[in-house]
Amino acid sequence: MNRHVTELEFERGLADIRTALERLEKAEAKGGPDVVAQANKVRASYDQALTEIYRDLTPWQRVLISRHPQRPRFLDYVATLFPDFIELHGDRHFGDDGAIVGGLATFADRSVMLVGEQKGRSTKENITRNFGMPHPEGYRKAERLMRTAGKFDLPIISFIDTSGASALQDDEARGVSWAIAECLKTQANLHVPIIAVVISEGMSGGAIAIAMGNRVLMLEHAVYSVIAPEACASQLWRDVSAAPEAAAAMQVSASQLLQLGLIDRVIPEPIGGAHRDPEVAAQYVQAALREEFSLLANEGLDWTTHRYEHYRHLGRMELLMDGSQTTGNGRH
Amino acid sequence: MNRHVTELEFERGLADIRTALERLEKAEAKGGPDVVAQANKVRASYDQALTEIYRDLTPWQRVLISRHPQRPRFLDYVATLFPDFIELHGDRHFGDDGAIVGGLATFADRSVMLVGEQKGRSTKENITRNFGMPHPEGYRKAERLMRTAGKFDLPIISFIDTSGASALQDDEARGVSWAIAECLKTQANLHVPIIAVVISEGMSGGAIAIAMGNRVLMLEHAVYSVIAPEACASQLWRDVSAAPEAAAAMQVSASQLLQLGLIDRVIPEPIGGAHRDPEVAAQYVQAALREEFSLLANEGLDWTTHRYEHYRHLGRMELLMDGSQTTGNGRH
Amino acid sequence: MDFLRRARGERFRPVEQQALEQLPDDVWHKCLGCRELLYEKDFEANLHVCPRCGHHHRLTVSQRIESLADPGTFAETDHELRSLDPLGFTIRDRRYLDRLREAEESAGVPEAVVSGTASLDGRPISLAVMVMEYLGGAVGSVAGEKITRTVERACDEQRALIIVSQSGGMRMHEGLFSLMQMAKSSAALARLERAHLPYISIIADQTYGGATASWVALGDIIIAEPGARVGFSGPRVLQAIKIRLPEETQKAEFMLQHGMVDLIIPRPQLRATVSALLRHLTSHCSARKAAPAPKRRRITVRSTEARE
Amino acid sequence: MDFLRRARGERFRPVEQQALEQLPDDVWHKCLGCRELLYEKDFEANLHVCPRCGHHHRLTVSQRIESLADPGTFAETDHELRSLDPLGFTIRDRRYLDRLREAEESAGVPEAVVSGTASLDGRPISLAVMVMEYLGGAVGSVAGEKITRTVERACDEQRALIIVSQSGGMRMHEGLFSLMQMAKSSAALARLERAHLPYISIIADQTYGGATASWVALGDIIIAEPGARVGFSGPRVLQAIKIRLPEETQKAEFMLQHGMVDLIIPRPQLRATVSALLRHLTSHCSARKAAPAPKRRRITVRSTEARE
Ligand SMILES: [Zn+2]
Ligand SMILES: [Zn+2]
Repeated sequence: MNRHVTELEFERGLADIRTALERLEKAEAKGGPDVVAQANKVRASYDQALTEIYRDLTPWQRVLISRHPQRPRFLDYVATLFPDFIELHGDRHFGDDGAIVGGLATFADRSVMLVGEQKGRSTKENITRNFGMPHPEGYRKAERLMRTAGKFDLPIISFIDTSGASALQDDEARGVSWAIAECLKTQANLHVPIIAVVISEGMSGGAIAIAMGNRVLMLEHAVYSVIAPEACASQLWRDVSAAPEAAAAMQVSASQLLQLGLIDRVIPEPIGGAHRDPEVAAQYVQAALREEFSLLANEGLDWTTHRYEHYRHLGRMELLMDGSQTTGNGRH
Repeated sequence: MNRHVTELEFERGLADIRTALERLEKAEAKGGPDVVAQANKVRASYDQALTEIYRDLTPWQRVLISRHPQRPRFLDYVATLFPDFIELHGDRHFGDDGAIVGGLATFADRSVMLVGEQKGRSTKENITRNFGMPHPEGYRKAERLMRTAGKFDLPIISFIDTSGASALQDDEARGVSWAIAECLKTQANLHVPIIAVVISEGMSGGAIAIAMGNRVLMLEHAVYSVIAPEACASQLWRDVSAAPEAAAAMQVSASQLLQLGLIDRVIPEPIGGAHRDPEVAAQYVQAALREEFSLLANEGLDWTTHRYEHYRHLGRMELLMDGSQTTGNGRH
Repeated sequence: MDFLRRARGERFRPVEQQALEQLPDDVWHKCLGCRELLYEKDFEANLHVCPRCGHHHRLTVSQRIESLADPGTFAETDHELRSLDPLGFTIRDRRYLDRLREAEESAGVPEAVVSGTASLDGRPISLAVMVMEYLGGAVGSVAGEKITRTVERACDEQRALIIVSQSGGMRMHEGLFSLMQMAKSSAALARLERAHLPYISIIADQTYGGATASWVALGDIIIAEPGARVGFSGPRVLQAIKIRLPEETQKAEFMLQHGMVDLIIPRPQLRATVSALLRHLTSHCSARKAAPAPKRRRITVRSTEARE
Repeated sequence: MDFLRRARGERFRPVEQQALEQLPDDVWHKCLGCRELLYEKDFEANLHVCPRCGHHHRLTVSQRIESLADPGTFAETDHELRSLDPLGFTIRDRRYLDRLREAEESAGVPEAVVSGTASLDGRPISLAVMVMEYLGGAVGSVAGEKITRTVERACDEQRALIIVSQSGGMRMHEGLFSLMQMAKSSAALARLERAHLPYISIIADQTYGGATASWVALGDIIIAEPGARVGFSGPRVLQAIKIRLPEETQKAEFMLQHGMVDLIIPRPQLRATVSALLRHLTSHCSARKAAPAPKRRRITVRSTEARE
């Protein structure tokens, strides 16, 4: 576990223990059994503190974790889980967006098409990746690669990590809404299975655009939301500082969304979050994907129909009967 | 017939007769039977001279006619033949190219999709239309509309009039070659019939891009060529002024191409060319299209296969047998 | 009828009720485009388009339906669907369910989508019209469900689909349920596409967010009304993320120029255009009905002799 | 072997002949990129890529085939096809047929395309390689026919398609017959697409015109070699129409940046990449072979309880 990550506001309590531990660990190598014992004790209390902090996170705290600068990105998972990944570039129309990466790889002895949203880490990379906010050509690249996957009968795994699609003038001019809509329609039409994994931030149309999976997975501390909590707060609370309330009200965390039937599986994270142990996080993702794969591979499903039914039933509503209200749902 | 058109170099002999006739015609209204008789005589000799000039045009002269500034454009034919035309704009990706126009109309009691290359006439319109040189988004608009036609079982009529696709840096950046290739593939895949009409200039890849008809028609003085004669001359003759020779050598005229089996029908033009009587030219085009339509409408063809076989057999070659050459062709 | 207040989306009541309350001082209306005073009867007759400057004022949902459907043919569907509050959403003790009740009262309709079947010049259509007056046309479970059912009804009953959109975006009060309506409706439209049935998407003023990025953009033909504001992020979202777009960006004319929209049609010509488009896009149906499609066979029209 | 002259496209002879004529002073070659003197054996071993600056020099067609096909598996097809002179084309009394004879002599092959079948790491492929040395890779009836047959052979024999392109454009001497090769080959590629067979399009240096605007652009995966010049109008056409494009425009790297090309792969890694891509794109075939596809049935994996 890497304890040298940027600590978030709500992890403030860790700093003292960590500092003490760092001092002890320096002494540990040449110190006697006393020092080792004490170091072990402090280590245990660090782990304890971390476990307690992460036992009961608020949705807003998860929003902050999902945006943690050291949180593993799509390409970090690719490096670990898909070592033979061949990146394929371009939308064949306009450009090669850095905020969406895609290509071919092998997983569980099967060829798969990967598509994922990619944030940067350095300033330079953030510019290349547009801070993980895809341009229209990114969605068009994703759509093209998904169609290629459909043509060659390859399952698709998509990784979602975006604060939203890019929404500047050029994006409007190149039809960001159109690109997202086409992406959705293409996924709806595909006869291959799609597994979507929300790995960190899944915000708004920019997230659902590539997340129309037959199975939708989320990392434990990832968030998935109709809109960024800040934007929700600013509109409904008329106060951007109400973002934590907005995050709570919109139920953006994985466990809540599983409860609501909006996602299919929560992938656990190591204690202290994926960014404290990216290796273990990748193993958990791998294990979950393997399970999903054995599920998918064994079924001779009509994935198009399966996907239709999957999304067809999302929504909660009631039917008004004879003037009196009867609780029901929207299925027919 | 409109005698007040710009006369081309090889029509120089007409000017004197026309001037004389103009003077007589002014007098004709209030003049006696003598004046009328003389005017009739001069009119006849004008028609005679024109007929003689147009009886035996060289390929290069036809190139000049095909580029005549007053020659009817795609939208002139639309105005006459398709009065209920509804233009549909845009490629849904980047822009709405003025050099390619498309939309729905009725012809011979059937709904059809029209797609055509459009040159301008005024300087302003020429800028909007990029002098009839389509950008990638023009071909992508054409392709989109053709796919729409395929989806809704509508025959396609395409009108070709271009000196070539636009080939500047931005066109390369947006993949002009890719756009043309996709256009070709889409036409190959369509199950609806396509009639292509080369109305004036059909130059190079920019022309064939929308001309992959089950039937290919050409106006009598239109030209259709693998490359503009000037570019051919400059490359093969190393002398741009050899363009007339290049035009002759490449056999760019309608009658030659019919003879070679490269087009299916020549549509006659009024004496002196379509630009001297656009109304009559439009009637001829209408008559030809009506005939094609009755041909197409009565057949329950597999148009995709028909188109495949149509283009599959284009090309002349021989098979070398046992070291000796036997004239043959490329079919198999 | 207080037209001005209604046009600003502050208040809306069904036409019948308005007629009862009409007062003499309401017969003139000030155009929102050119500030000209317009005589109400002319204004109504011109479908709320200013005859002077062409400004397109908002139509009520019933006026919109009347402007498209053949008289007396509109049969509303799914009127009985009502939103729930799946998240128990409250803003400073203000409950979403209360907000819904207020919205219904002020808009005069119980949802942001009114849907039904009708005919247009005799052709069967499945029609959905969005209602800006109901929570700013924000899309939640019910709006998404009604759009989806409208698409499915087109599939199942071989109708052409028409959706008139105007929407502020997704309804945040229903969280991810709202976002999923994009996927749900797009999946239905993919089915419609596979059935080769036509869909004409009509953009009225102020169409943003999830609606734009799903059903609005997926029309076979996309028509916008002149001057209609249309885009991805609505103005309030842009404000929240501190982005200012140039004035002209999110406009029908900008979208036409950039290839996203097929046509901009003034409202008085809208019905005729839609009718003509439907005639074209359904012409193969009548052709098929008229004569059963002959079996496909491979023949070569042209002589192979001529070819080589 | 006179490598430098050959690299400039002035002269080309089959490898065997070259070997015979190899003289001691030919063992060093000057790199066209960095002017470094390279030892020929290293240069050959590195597939004509400069180990110092990475400049990709032209490969002969046999080297190209050897670099992709499994040893001994290449079987040439349609070698017997020869151009005719359908237009009786002469340039100042110089006949096209004479030009063809010269081209064959200097290029060592009788057309601008060499085609055949082979395997690549055991997977069956249908392969076409263009030959710049033959009339600058200009496409006429025979080149188009050979490309088309290569595509059809892929369809008919369930092979993956690989085309290595380099071409100055369409062959003007055959007039519209040449232009029609774009339509012919695209139609064949449309058939391949409908058969769901993979096509990998490889762009070598100098690929222009009709080739680019048909088969080059229609690959499922498009790979370019580093620094390869690729574009619509070739330099001589641009010169004729008096257009000067910025240096960087018609380059593989520019095309990658603008989304047209999937990958730029240095030649030494090209074979392995193509092989891996083919493994992925044909994996469904082996999956299908391994187990007969079960009948599709509608089931819902997830519990409907969890959903509402
Ligand atoms: Zn006004
Ligand atoms: Zn070098």
